[in-house]
Amino acid sequence: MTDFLTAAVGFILVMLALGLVSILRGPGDTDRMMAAQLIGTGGIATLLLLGTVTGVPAAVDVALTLALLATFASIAFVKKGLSSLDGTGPAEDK
Amino acid sequence: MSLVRDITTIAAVSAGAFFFLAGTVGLLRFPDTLTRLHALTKADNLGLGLVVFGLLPQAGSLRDGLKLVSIWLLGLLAGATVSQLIARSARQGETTK
Amino acid sequence: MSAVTVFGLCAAAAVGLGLYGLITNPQPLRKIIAFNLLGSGVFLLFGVIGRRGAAAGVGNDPVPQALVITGVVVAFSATALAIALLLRLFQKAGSTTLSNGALPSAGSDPPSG
Amino acid sequence: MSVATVFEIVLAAVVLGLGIWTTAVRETYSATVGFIAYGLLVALIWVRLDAVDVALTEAAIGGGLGGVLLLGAAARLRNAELVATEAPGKVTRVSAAALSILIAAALAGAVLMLPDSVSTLAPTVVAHTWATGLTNPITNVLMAFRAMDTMLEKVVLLLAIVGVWSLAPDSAWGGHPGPRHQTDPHGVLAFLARLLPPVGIVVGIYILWTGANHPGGAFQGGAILASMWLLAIMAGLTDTPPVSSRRLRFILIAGPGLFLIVGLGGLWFGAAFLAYPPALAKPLILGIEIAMILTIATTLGLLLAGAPERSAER
Repeated sequence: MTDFLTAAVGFILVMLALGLVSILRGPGDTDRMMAAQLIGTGGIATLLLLGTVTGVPAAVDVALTLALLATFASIAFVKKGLSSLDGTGPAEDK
Repeated sequence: MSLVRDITTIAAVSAGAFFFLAGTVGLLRFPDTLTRLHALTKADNLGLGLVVFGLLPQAGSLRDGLKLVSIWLLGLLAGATVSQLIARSARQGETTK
Repeated sequence: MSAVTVFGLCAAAAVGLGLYGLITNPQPLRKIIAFNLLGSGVFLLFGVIGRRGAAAGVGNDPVPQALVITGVVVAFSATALAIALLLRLFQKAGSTTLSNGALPSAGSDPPSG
Repeated sequence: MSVATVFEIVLAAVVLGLGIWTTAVRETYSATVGFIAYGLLVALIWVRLDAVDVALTEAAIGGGLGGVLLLGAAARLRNAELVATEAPGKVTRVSAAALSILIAAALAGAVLMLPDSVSTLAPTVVAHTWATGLTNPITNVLMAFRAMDTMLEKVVLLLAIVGVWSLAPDSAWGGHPGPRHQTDPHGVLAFLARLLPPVGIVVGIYILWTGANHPGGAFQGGAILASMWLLAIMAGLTDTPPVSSRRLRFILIAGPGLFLIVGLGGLWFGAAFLAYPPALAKPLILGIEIAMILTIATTLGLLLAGAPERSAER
């Protein structure tokens, strides 16, 4: 069981890395916004599996914290991206 | 009984990993922002959801199980909101260019 | 090579990368990011070495862990202050260059502006 | 080679790759995104190192608040990048690379050649758990055995906020930090900002409460509360308070203030500064933590909001 979950966690991590590569070099801002979202979700899934594999039940708490803060970070990211696109909001300072 | 639980875990986590694979392939191969976003949300909703579902039988207590489910619900909420905002920003980018 | 050693090597590399970025990157914001990278490498080294201090009931020496938590908070405060300084510099001088007199606007602006 | 080691090598390789990306990529915006991803995966490493308390802190700061702080600055400075791009000369680059490689190699050597004898305070910490009644050893170190460090750390947070505020232009002195956000009050962002904070507040308090016996604590909980507050601000549901507000300033000093009072009480009634009487240790520590979570949440939120930019309405 542990071996299977460890393999699964490694697999998802590789997928996460591949997704990151494709997105970080992606041409547009929207692609980078997707990166934030993908990292959040993939990180949470990896964390939950890792917690079960290593027998650290508190990893679930880390995942819970991450779920909230990743949401916040993605929203902030998209909002900043939006405001720098249409020129209203924080990017427009003066 | 524990065999049933383990089989559930293996099946669901494998399916979740498959959706992460599908999402990543979509991100790598799909041509434009909106289709890539479509691929991403599959990894978000189904990938995470199936991983959570697979880990439920392994959870030690009811409280841990509830935490797992609430993590998935938070993920759903975040995914839905963020992808709508991204899609809107992509539309805006198209119209201004 | 044990799993913990792999992370130790990764931390050493992060310190090196952070130091390189801190010296060579001309943009102040990049310097701040590089400094954080360096810091996280140092914190990880604490964790890797503290892993050896595992005792009954704890998987990692609690004293370095507490030090790292304090360190993360202090690093965050310093980053926030540095970014506030940087934004103010940008507001005032219209650029974020650190080199003296590289831009005419940075050199000719009266300091009291 | 076991499966576990493969996973760790993959994780270390991805983290290292992100570190290289962050250092080498041309655009600052991409570097910031890379650094956020880096911070999140470092949290995974901390879980693997069995340091869940640090993982929580790293997830809250590296993946969350710190990332948003850097992103905000990168978004604002986007236009500035075009002007200032004088790269250092080749000699500087080569010597910097040589120096960095030397230091990294020295550290790697130190990691590989750690002495066999382990000097650790972990058994001492575990042996003295009875003194506070809390069973999380890290909380014990932070709040009791090395409480002085934690108190001064809160003072550093306070000094940082004083430093950030003092950068305000004269016209905005004592005013609101950051821009006033306007969004569609029936839009999806406003919806999320109404739905998520109640959940976030519960989780934040849970993380504080569980910190007594399991990984967690005031700082991690405070970071969650701060992010929920900022979410409501970003959605335009509420505004940042004017920094001259007396109530705000009282909250900012409540945590370190209570800590200091308890510390002086230890000097008066007990053996030393910050010595808790054993019977009262747990309630005192929890009291300080509850005051601190409010202070921390407010301070972190205001550090992210930045210097005052708009004068307070009179």
